[in-house]
Amino acid sequence: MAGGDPAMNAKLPPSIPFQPVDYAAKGCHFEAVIAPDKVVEAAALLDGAGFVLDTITGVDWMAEGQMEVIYDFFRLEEALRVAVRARIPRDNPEIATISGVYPGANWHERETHDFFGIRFAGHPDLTPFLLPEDATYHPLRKDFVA
Amino acid sequence: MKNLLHMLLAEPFRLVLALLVIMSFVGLNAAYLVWVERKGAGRFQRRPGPTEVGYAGLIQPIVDAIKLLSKQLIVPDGVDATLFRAAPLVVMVPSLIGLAVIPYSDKLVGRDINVGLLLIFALGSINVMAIMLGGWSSRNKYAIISAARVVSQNVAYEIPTLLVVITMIMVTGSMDLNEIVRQQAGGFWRWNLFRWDVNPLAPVTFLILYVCMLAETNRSPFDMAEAESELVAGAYTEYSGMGFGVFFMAEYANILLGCSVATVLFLGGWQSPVGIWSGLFWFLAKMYFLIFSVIWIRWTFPRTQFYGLLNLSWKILIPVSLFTLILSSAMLKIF
Amino acid sequence: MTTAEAIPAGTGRETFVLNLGPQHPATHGVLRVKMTMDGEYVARAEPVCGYIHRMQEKMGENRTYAQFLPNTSRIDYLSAMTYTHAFVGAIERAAKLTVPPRAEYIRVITSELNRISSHLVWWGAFLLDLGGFTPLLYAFDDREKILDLLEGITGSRLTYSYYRIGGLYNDVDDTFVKGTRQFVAQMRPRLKMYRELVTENIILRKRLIGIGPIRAELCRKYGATGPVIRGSGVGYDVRKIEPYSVYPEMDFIAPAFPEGDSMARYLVRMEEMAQSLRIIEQGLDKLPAGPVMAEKVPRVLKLPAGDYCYAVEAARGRFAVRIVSDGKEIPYRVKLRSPSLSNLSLFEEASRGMLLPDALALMGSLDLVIPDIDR
Amino acid sequence: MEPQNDAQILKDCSPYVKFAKLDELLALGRANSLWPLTFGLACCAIEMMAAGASRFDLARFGAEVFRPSPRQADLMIVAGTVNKKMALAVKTLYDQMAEPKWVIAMGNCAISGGPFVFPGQYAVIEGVDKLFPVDVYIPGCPPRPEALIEGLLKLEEKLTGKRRWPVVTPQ
Repeated sequence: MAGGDPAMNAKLPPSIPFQPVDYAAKGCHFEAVIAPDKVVEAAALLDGAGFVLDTITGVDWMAEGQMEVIYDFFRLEEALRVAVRARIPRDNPEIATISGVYPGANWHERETHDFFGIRFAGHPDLTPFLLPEDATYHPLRKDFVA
Repeated sequence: MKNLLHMLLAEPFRLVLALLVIMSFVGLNAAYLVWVERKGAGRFQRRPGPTEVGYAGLIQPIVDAIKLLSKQLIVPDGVDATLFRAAPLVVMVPSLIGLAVIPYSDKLVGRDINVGLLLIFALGSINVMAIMLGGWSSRNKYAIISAARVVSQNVAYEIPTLLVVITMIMVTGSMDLNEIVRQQAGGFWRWNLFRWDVNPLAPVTFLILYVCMLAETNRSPFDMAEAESELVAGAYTEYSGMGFGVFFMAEYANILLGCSVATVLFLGGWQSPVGIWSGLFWFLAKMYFLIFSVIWIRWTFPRTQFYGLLNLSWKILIPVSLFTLILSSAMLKIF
Repeated sequence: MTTAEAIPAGTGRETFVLNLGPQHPATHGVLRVKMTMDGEYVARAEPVCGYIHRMQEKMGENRTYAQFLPNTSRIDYLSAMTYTHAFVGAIERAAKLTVPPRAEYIRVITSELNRISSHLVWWGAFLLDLGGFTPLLYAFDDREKILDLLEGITGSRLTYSYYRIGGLYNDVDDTFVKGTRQFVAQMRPRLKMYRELVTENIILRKRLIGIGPIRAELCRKYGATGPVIRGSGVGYDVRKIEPYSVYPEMDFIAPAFPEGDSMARYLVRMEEMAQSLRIIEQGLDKLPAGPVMAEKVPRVLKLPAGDYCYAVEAARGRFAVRIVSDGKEIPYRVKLRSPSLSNLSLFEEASRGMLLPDALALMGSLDLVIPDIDR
Repeated sequence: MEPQNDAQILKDCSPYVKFAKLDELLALGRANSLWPLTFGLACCAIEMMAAGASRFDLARFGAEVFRPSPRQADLMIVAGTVNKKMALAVKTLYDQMAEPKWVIAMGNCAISGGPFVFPGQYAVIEGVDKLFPVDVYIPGCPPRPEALIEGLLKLEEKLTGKRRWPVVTPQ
């Protein structure tokens, strides 16, 4: 961790490699790129530091053959937004669920599974959330054709 | 011989006539109370209400009836067809019978019997049975919840109602409705509502009867049976066309009966409040005033919670009405 | 009396599934709730979403930024202004556009007008859930006045698309300013009347006080924001914590009530309407002259590659937009973080063991807009 | 004798045979008592509520009795987008309504899918008339409450053959 406002730095769990981001230009204070297997650990640390899970989303980087999962967090007491990113291979998109840490992640992960086909290992119920019950397609993949 | 002829011809004829008059009276009232309700609700809500169908929407109820009559009657698959069809037929019965013994004026009464009050309350719960039957036979979960609610609500509110009625029977010493009205002659201070001498809590007793009447007719704020935002249309969910129309009418017929009984028991029936020109007019005026207040309450208050409704009955209304019963019997014994 | 003990396993008590919705008067749209009922007690309520999924995020990926703008007012159609604000805010942030101060003030004024109209619809619909029909019509009556004002400047009653990238579609006129002042003057006594007529009604209080308590920790775990978390005593408001536009210059409070029950959420929204009136008044007082559109907004807008976020306080809570750009005219990914989704997600846990009407009162107090959940 | 079709026979008989006016009476009854289903899907539902509220007041035409149960409703106002997940439910609701029944497609989404149609779309039904017959289409996104009232008058006109108010053309 380098730079940024020291008061904000103190609020962040030190073991996650957060990098400061220009808030005025990006709308986010810190970002960290972590290995996919560290997601649950990071979520637990952020939960302990009093962060709220904003949302979970995916981005399909088809050209690079990767899927990115972005976890957004914010704090209730002051303006401090952090994003945690993890990249997983596109042909086998699987990442651990954080719904055990944040129960609110349940629906966000189901939605991300709907849209991108990212499997959240250990998720209690990955049935389609916004798509019809029998949907097998993942519309927000870049190679999706209706 | 003449007596026999009277018994065989005149009396049945009179009864049939009375029944016909009452049926048309109930029908007309149910239809036009809907109009009053819709128009009144409009006024309460700063809008005109029905205006286009006839002058001030006066033909609206007739048009609604035509439409309901011409709608398809659906008996859904899986319902208990006999009970499902029977329920709307049963629901109107108690109010029709009850209205036959109500004295509208000194002479204008369908059947002047000396146990009129008993008759009304003996048959009064049939309409609840009908709603329960309708709800139960519909094989619809909302309808079944509604049926269960109706029964427990009715059980809870029948008790204070009857306690009040027993109090009134003790006070008046009669179950003959016309006799009860006759006792209240001479001006509004002679009404049972103000009989302080035998029942110091008479206005409270009236209030209990009024609240129970609201609850037994499933009117807001006690409209648990047809709690629209919870149970879709409650017990009537599966009824279409006139099946629903009859339930709808029965609601108003029951309000009519309830308000009539309250008028007779407490507000002096057809007696004039000033002591002169007693007659039908006063009965109707008092009854329609009560009905208007029922409509007024519906468009003003939100619905109570179900346990709130039961608590009100078991914890407040029943003890209070029991207390008034004991109090007035003590007063009668002492004075 | 409000909660039943959890049903012990193997007691032989029978439960049944009650399917609430997708068409049910209490779900305010096409939400479906699969309720496992034990009599009238809710053993488990599982919301099923997606009945009005409209591909908003997919549409973001196949049209330009300006073309996606009308969609933003159709996500949460009751607070269309704030949603558009988040979207144009993210783009302005990325393209480094400076919005003229007059435009910012008008944005705040219209957003707050929109917030009041949204809360009015909630208020009416919530009372409808509780069986009171008349407040809905009073609320709509007042709402029509707001819609008249907004229609005068935007041309639309519901889906405004009034904010444009770099400013506004057009300037406000004197009629709007005068009309808004008049509205503020009218609305204050109306709020007082609502308080006296409805909030202090004994039946309403009995139905709301102590019903559906939600702890602040539960809100945090589920990401619930807006009036829901403020009704649990946490004064989190994006306008205060992460200020945007000209909100820092406004004097207002983010009302918070610590009880956490349905009544607290009710009171938060009622108080918010009063606060919004204050903001509108200040905005009108401070309204500067000048243009309403930034100079040099590029015709063909291309954002530099990267991620851009913008969060606003919509009527239902925190709404955030995340735009992922790869430097083309068309965004690579548009993520819409809707408040209703997070607010509803705690319903399953919060409603356990409640009576059906209480559970519906709780659901009403969350103020859901279903297309906002399904997007 | 040459064969005649039914219409011809009716025409020949018409001076001598008068048909009862029952149909007209029923049509009048139905047209003036259109009870809509409480069924809102999206944005248009808010305008539908606004049409029922004080300023516009559907009650004037006897159409404010919003019935939550499809069995008691005469009119389904499809107010909003129907997507593939919802389509079956909408169809079921239509089937549950008692005959005679009518449908108003309110708003562009219900007419054609509206703004949510694009090449490669995967969710919305492009018009509810793909599911069941529609009587009146009201365009707009969302249509104004006045438009809904106009649609209702159009439906009445369809039922009775007479228009209640003359059409006002904008100046």
